Amino acid sequence: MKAFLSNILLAFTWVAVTGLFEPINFIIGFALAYVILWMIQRSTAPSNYFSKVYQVLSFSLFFGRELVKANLRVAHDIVTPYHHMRPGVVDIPLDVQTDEEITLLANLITLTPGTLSLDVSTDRKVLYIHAMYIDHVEEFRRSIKEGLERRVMEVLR
Amino acid sequence: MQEVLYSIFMVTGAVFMCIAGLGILRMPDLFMRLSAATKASTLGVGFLLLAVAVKYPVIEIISRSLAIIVFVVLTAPIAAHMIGRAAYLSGIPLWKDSIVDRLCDRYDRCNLLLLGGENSPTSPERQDPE
Amino acid sequence: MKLLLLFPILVPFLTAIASLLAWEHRHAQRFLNVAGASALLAAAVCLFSSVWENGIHAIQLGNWPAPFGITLVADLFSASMVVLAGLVGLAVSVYSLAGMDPGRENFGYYPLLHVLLMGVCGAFLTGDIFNLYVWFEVMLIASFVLLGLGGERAQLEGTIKYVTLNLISSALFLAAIGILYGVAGTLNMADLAMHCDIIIKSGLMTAIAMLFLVAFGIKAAIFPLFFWLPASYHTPPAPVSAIFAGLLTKVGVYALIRVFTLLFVHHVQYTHSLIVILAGLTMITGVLGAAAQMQFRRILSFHIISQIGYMILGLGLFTPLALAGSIFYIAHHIIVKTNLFLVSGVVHRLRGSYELKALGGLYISHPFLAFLFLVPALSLAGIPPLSGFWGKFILAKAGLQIKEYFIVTVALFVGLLTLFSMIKIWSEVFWKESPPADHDPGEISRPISRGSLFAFLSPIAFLASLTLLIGLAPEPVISFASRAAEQLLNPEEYIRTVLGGPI
Amino acid sequence: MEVALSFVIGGLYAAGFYLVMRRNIVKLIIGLALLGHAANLLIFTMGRLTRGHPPVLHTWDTRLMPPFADPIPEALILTAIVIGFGVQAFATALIRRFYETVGSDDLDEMQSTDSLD
Amino acid sequence: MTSLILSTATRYLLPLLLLLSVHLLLRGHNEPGGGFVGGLVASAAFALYTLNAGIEKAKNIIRLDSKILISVGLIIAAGSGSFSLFFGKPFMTGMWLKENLPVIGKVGTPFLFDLGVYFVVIGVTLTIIFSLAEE
Amino acid sequence: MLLAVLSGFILALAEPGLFRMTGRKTGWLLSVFPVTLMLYFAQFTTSIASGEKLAFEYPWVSNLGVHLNFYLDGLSLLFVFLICGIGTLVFFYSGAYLTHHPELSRFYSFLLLFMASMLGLVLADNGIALFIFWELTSISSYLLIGFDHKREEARSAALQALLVTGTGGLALLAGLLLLGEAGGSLEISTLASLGDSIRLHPLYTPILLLVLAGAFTKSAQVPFHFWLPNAMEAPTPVSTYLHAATMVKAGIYLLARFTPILGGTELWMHLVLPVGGFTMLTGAYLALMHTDLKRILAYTTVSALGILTLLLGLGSTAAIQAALVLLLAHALYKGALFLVAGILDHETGTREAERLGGLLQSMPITALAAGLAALSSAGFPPFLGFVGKELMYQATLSTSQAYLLTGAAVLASASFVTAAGIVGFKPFFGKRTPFLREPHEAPFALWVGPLLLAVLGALFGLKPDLISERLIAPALSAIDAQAIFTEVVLWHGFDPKLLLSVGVFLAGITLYFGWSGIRRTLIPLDSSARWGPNQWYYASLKVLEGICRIQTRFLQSGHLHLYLLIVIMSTIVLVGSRLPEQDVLAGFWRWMDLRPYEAMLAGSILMAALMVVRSKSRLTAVVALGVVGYGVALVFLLFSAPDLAMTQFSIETLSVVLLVLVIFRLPRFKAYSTKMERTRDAAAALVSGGLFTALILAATAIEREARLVPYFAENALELARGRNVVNVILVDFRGFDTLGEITVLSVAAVGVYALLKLKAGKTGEEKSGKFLRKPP
Amino acid sequence: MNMQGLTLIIVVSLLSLAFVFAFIRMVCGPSLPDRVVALDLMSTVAIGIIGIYAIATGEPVFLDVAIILALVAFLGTIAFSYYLIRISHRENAEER
Ligand code: NA
Ligand code: NA
Repeated sequence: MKAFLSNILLAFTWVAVTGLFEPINFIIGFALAYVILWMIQRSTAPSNYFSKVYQVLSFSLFFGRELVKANLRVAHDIVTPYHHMRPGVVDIPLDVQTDEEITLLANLITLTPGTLSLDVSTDRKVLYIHAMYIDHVEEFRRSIKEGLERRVMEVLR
Repeated sequence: MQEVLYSIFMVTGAVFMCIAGLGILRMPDLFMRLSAATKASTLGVGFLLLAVAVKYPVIEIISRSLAIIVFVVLTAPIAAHMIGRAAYLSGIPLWKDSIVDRLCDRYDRCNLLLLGGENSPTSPERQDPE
Repeated sequence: MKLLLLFPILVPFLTAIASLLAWEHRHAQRFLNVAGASALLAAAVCLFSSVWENGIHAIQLGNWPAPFGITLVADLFSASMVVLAGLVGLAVSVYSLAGMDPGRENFGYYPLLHVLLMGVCGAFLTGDIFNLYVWFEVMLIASFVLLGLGGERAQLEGTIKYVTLNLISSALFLAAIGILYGVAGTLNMADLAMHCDIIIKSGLMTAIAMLFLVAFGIKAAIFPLFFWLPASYHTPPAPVSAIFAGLLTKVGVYALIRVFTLLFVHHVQYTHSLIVILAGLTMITGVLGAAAQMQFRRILSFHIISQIGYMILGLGLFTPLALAGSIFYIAHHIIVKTNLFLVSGVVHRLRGSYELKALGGLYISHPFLAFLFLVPALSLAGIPPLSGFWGKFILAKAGLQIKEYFIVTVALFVGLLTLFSMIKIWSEVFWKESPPADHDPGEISRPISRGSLFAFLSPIAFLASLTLLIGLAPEPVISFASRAAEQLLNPEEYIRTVLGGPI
Repeated sequence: MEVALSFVIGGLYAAGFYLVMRRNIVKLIIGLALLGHAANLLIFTMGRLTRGHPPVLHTWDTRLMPPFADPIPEALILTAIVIGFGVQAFATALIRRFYETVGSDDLDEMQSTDSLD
Repeated sequence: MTSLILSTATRYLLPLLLLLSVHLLLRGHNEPGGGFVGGLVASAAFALYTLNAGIEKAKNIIRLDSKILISVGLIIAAGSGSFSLFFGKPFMTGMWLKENLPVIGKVGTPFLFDLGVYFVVIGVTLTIIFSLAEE
Repeated sequence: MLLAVLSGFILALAEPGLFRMTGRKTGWLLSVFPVTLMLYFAQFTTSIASGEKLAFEYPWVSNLGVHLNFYLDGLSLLFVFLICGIGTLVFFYSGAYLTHHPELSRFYSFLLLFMASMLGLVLADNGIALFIFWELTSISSYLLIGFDHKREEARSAALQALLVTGTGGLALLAGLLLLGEAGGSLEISTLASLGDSIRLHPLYTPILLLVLAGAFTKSAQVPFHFWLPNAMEAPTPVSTYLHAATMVKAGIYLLARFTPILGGTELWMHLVLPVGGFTMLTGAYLALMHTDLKRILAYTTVSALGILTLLLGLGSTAAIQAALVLLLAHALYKGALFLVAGILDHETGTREAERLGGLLQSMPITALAAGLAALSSAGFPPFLGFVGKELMYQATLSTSQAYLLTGAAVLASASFVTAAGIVGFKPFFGKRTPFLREPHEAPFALWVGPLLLAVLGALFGLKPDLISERLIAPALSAIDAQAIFTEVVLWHGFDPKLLLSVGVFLAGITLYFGWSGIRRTLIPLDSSARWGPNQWYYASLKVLEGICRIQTRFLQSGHLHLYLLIVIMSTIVLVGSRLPEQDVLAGFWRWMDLRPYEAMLAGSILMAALMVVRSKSRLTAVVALGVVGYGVALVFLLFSAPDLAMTQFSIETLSVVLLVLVIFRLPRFKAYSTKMERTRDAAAALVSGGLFTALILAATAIEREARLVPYFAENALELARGRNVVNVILVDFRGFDTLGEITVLSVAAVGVYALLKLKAGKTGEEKSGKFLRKPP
Repeated sequence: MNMQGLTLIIVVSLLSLAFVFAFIRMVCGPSLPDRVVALDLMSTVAIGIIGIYAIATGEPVFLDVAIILALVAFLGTIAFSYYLIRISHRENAEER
C-alpha cells in the first residue's frame, strides 16, 4: 500500500515538474514512477508490491471468466421458461480475517451471479450467502472456499 | 475493427441489461431477482461503457468510462448485499422451493447480533436435502 | 449611489451571518440585531432620499448590461417600501428584546428575522422577475421557520397551512415566470415591459397575467386565496406575527402592483376590473371574518385581509390618484398593523391571553397602553385625522372620480365594520372589567423590568406617533405617493433607467 | 417531445394537486414535491427542447456554436431545484414534528387555529 | 446492526467521493459540475458514512460545526461578491487573477463564489440529515 | 383662529399633566378656557352683525384640496357661543359632579377633545375638514358615553351611538366627496355660491340623500333616534353638553349650513319635512312613556330636534328664524334641565320621576333653576321658549299644509308642557318621598350652571333684542342671504298663535295630571319597545354576527384540503377564462418529432406519478416519487442539460433519503376521504393539469426570439471565462439569484435544526446547543 | 441506414426493454425491497443509456452525469435498506 502511495505521489511530482497538467502526462509519470520504485525496491527492501501486480492480473482474469460463466447460467434460467434453481441460504465458515478480506470476498461472491452475500456473523467467523444453485450444501461450501476465498487470501496476503 | 468491436460491446452490454430486466421480472423471489439483476446489469454497464471507451479512444473519455465501471463494480455488490440483508431481516420470505435456510433464527433479534454457525450448533434448518 | 441600492439587502444579510456565527452568544445576537436593523433603516432612508432627489436608481449587478444580468432598481414606490421594511424591522427588533423568549432567541430567531428582512428588501428592489421569485423564497423560508419556531401545536398547525398554500403559490409563480420567459424570451421586467406587446393579441397574455394574479394573490391574501393567513398569523409569538402582519402580505401586494402596472397593462378592461371585484370581495370577506372572531390576534389577522382589499382596489381602479391611494394605504397599514400586533403582544405579556373573554381592565391599569392601542386601532378604522382616514379618503375620492360608486360604498361600509371590530377589542380588552383569572398566575405575576418595558413600549409609541404624524401632516406622504404612482403609470423612466446600460 | 412533455407536466400538476388535497400529511408533502417537478419541467420546456447539445463550449471553440440548448432555463431550474430542496427538507422536518406533537397524520385534525370558539 | 461489509467499503469510498466532489467543484466553470453538485456529492459521501457509522461518529470526522460551515460559505460568497466593490465596480463583478493556478486553472471571484456555495451546500445538507436522523 | 380651534386639542393632550399638578380643581381651571375662547369670538360679533363674513385660510393637504379653512358667519358664531358658553358651565359643573371619580382627568381630556372638535365642526369651511371634526365628535362622544365603562350597558350604548352616527358619517363623507366632484370645490362657502348648478346636477339626489343621512343620524331623527336615549348612560354633564346642547345639533347645523347649497328643492322639502315632523311626534310621545328623568329629557330633545328639522325643511325665512331661536332656547333650557336632573341624581341617588317629590325645601335654588327652565321649555311667556314657539306657529301657519303641520306642532308642544312639569316641578312639589340619603342643596358649582342657563332663558325672552340683531339676524342671513329679518319680539299681540299657545298649555297641564294613568294604559299597547328601531339595531347586529359566523365557517373551515380545492378552482377559473381565445392546438403537429425512447420515458414518468397517487404504502409512494424524479432528471439529460441532470439526481436521492428518514416514523396510510371527495378532487386536479398542458402548448407554439441567449453564447468565455454556460450564469451573470438561493438553503437548515431541537415547554431555559456536537 | 444507426436502434430497444421490465417490477412490487431493487436496476440501465447517448450525440460531458447517477443510486439503495432494517428492528422491539 505504501508503495502504491509513493507511486502516486511521484506521479504528481512528475506532473508538477513538467508543468503539463494533462491526464496523459500523469500516466506517463505514473509509469515512470512505477519503474523507478521497482528499481529502488529491488535494491533496498523486499516487497510484494510488484509480484502482487501479477497476482491481481491473474485473479482478475479468473474472476472475469467466472463472472461471464455464472452470468450465462443465470441468463439461461431467466430466458428459458422453466426454473431450474435450487436456492437456499448457506453458511460459509471463514478463514479470511481482516475487514478488507471479508469485504472483498463477500463482494466478489455477490458479484458472481447466482450468489449473494447476506450477512457476516458478529464474531466474523461465518458468512451467510444466498445461492441459486445448491446441488449439495457441503460441495457448495467447498467450491466457495477453494475458489474465491483462497484466491482472495492469495491476493491480499 | 473499432467499429465492430464497439458494436459488439454495445450489443453484449445491452443484452445483459435486458437479461437483468427479464430476471428481475421473472425470478420468483426477491433474493433471486436481486441476484439476477445486480450482476447482469453490472456486466451490462461494464460492456456498454467499454464500448464508449472504444468508440472515443481519447484519454478523457476512457478515464471517465473506466471510472464509471470501477465505481459500479465497487458499489453494486454492496448495494445488493445491503438490500438483501435488509430484506431478509425484515422477513421477506424465500421462494417456496428453497432447499435450505441456514440463517433462519441465527439472529438475536433483540440486539440484532448475528450469531456465528459454531455458536449455535443446533440451529434449525427449514429443509435440508442431506 | 451604487451601494445605496445594495445596502438594504447586504446589511441584513451580513447581520444574519454575524448572528449565525454568534449562535451561542445570545447577548451578542441581541446587540447585532438592533444594530443591524438600525443600519438597515438608515440605509433605506438614504436610498429613499436619493431616489426622491435624483429619480429612479438602478445598478447592474456583476456589471453585466441589462437585460443580461440582474438589475436592482429603486423607484419611489420600492424605495418607500424598503424604508417601511426598515421601520418595521427596527420596531420589531427592539420589541423582540423584551418580547421574545430565550428559547427561540437561542435557536436562530435573530438571524431568521434579518433573513426575512433581506428577502423582503430584495423583493422590493429587484428588477428581474426570476430574482423576485428568489427573494420571495428567501422571505418565505425565513417566515416558515419563524412561524414554526418553538413548535407549539397551534404553531405547527398554522405553519403547515401557511407552508402548503404558499408553496402552491410559489409553484404557480414559477410556472408563470416560465411561461412568460417562454413567450417573451427575457426576464428583466423593464425588458419584458418593452416586449410584452408582441403577444398582446393573444388570450395567452391574459392567462399569464391571471397566473401571476393567483400566485401573488395567494401571497397577498386576496379573496379567495387568503386561507393561510387567518390560520397562522395568530399562532407565533407577537413580534413574529407583528412583522408578518406588517410586511409579508405587502410584498405580495407590491408584486401585484409592479406587474400590473409594468407588464400587464394591455387588457386593463378585463384584468383591472377583475382586480376591483376581487378587492371588494377581499374587503368584505376579511372584515366579516374579523367580526366573527373573539380573539385579539385573529381579529387583527382577518383585518389584514380586509385591508389588502383597499390596497389592490387602488390598483384595480388604475388612475393616478387611486394608485397613490394604494401606496399611501400600504404605508399606513404597515405601520398600523405592526403596531396593533405589538400591542397585542404586550397585552398577552400582561394578562397571559389573547382571548377577549379572558382579558379586561387594562384601561384602568395601563392607560398609556390603552392610548397607544387606540391610535393605531382608530387609524385602521379610518377615523380622521389619523393616517388610515387619508388612505380611505383618497381611494374613495378616486373611485368616485371614475364613477365606481358601488365599490366605494363597499369600501366605506367595510371601514365601519372595521371600526366595529376595533371597538370590540377596545371594549373587551380595555374597558371591560378584568374577569376572574382562571389561568396560570405565574405567567401574569412575572413583573416586567424597566428595560423590558422600554423595549416593549418604545416601538409601539414610535409607530403610534408616526401614525399620528402622518394623519396630521399627510401632505408629504401623499405627494410622495402621487409621485410614486406617476412613476408607476408612466414606466418610461423606469425602463430607460434599467436598460440604460451600466452606470 | 414538447407536446409529450406538456402532457407529462399536466399529469404531474394533476397528480401533485390531487395529492396535496389529501388529508394525509405525507401525501401532502409528496404532492408538493410533484408540483416542484412539474414547475421545473415547465420552465425547461419553455426554453424549447434541444437534443444532445448542452450549452458547454468545446475546448476548441471560443463561443457557443449553434445549435445548443437555451442555458437560461437550465440555470433558473437549477436555482429552483435547490430552493425546492431546502423548502422540501423543511417541510419534511415539519411533518415529523407535527406528528410528534399532534400524534396524527390526519390534516383534518388540525382545526384549532381556524376554529371560531 | 450495521454491516461489516458496508463499513469497510465506506472507509474506502469516503475519500474517493470527497475527491470526486472537489473535482466537480474545481471544473464546474468549464464542464458540468460546480459548487452545488460538488457539495451534494460531498454530502452524499458523509450521508453514506452517517448511515453506516451513526451520527456521532460522522460528527466526529467532520469536526467543523456545520453551522460554521454554512456561515463560512455565506461569508465567502458574500465576500467574493463584495470584492469588486473595492475596485469601484458593481456588486458581484467578476475579478480574475491574471495568472492561471495549477490544477484549478483560472481563478476569479466567481470561482470563490462557487466555493462558498460548495461549503453552504455541505453544511446545510449535513445539518438537515443529522437533525432528521436523530431520534 | 387656527390656534383657537386647535388649542382645545392641545389642551386635551396636555390635560393629564395639568391634572397631576392641580388635581380636582382642574375642572374650574379648565372652565377658564372656553370663557377665553368666547371672549375671543365675541370680538367678531359686531363685524358679523354688520353682515361681514370672516374667512381664515390655513393650507393643509393641498394635493387633496383639504384645508383647515375656517369661516365665521352668524350661524357659526351662534354655535360657537353655545359651545363655549355651555362648555364653561359644564366644566365648572363636572368638577363638583365627578369629584371623586378616579378617571376624572380622562374625562376632562375627552370633554376638551369634544369641545375642540365641535368648534372645528361649526367653523370649518372645507367640507372634509368639517367631516373630520364631525367624526371626532363621534369618537369623543363614544368615549364619553362609555365613560362608566365597567358597565355593559354603558359600553353597548356607546358602541350604538358610534355605529349609528358613524354610519351617517360615512354617508356624509361620500356625499361631501360627490359634492366636491359636482361643484369642483370642497369649500362650503364656494359651493354655496354654486347652489343652483348643484341643484341641477345629476348627482344632486345621491348627494342630498347622503348628506341628509349624516345629518339625521347625528341629530337623532327617526328612525335613527334610538341611540340618543341610550346615550343617557353617559354622566349627566356629558348628556347636557353633547346630547342636548351641542353635538346633536351638529346635524341641524349641517342642514342649516347646506340649505344654500342643497335646500329649497321639492326633494329637500319632501325628505326633511316629514322626517322632522315624524321625529317631533315620536319624541313627544315617547317622552311621556318614560319615568327616568334623563330619558324623558332625551326624548323631548329628540322631539325638539325634530321640530328644528321640520322648520329647516320648510325653509321659509320665518321657519329658519324660528329654528334659530328655538335652537338657542332649547340649548338653554334643556342644558339647565339636564344639569338639574344630574343634581337630583347626585343628591338623591335616583332619577325616577315617580320616586321624586317635595324637594323644594331642601333644594330651593335647584328648584328655582328647574322651574325657570321648565317654563321656558313649556313655552310659557315670557321665556325664550315662548318666543320660539310663537315663531314656529307663525312659520307653520303660513304653509300650504298649515293644519297638518300646526296640529302636529301643537301636539308636540303639549307633550313638552307635560314633560316640563314632570321634570321641572314634580320633584320639588307634592309629597316628600323617602330617599336613600338625605338630600341637601347642591353645592354652588352644581347649581350655578343651571340657574344661569335658566335665567338667560328668561332674560332673552324678556329682552329678545339682546340676541335678535346680534345673533339671530346674522345667522339667518348666513343660511339665507336673501332673507328679510324681522325683529324677534316677545309679544305679538292677541293672534291665533297665542290662542294655540294657550290651548297647548291647557292640554299639557291636563296631560300632566293624567300622566301616570295614561302611561300605564299605553305601555302595554305600545309595541315600539319590542319592534322599534332599537330592536332592529340589535337584531341587525345579531344577523351580522350570524352572517359572519356562517361565512367564516364556510370559507375558513379549517380543512386544508378545502382551502386547496378553492385555490385550485380559482386558478382554473381565472387562468382558464381567457385561454380559449388562444389557439391552443396551433403547435400540436409537433408531436411528430417524438422518439420512441422519449415516449417511453414520458410514459414512465406519468405511470410513476400515477403510482405515487394510487399507492397505499408510504414507502412505495416514495420509491415511485424517486422514479418520477429520476425520470425528470433523464429528461434534462436527454435535452442537453447535464448540470441539471446531475443536480436533479443528487437532490432527488437526498430528498428521498430525508423523506424515508421521517416517513418511517409515521403511521401507514389510511383512507381518510370518501370516494366522492376523491372523485371531486381528482376532477379538479385533472382539469388544472389540462390547463397547464394547454398553457404550455399555447406558449411553445409561439415563435419567439431568445434575445438573451446570443449574448451569453458570445461572452461566456470571452468575458466570464467559463465554458459551461449554465455554471457561468449561475455564478456570474445571475450570481445574485444564487446568493439568494444559498440563503434559502441556510435558513432551511437552521429551520430543520431549530424545529426538531427546540421543543415546546422547554423554551424558557434551554441552551441553544450546537449544530453538530453534543451539548456539553 | 448505416450499421452504426442500426446497432444503436437495437441497443436502445434492448435497453428500453430492460427499463420497462424493471419498471413493471417497480410497479408490481410486491415488497418494498423489490421496488428498491427495481429502482436500482433502472438507475443502472439509465447509466447504460447515458453512455449510449454520449456516443450517439458525441458529447462526452454526459458521462459525468453517469458517475453521479451511479453514486447517488447506490446511496439511495443503502438508505432504503438501512431503514428497512430500522423498521424491522423497531417492530421487533415493539413485539417484545
Ligand atoms: Na453472485
Ligand atoms: Na454547475
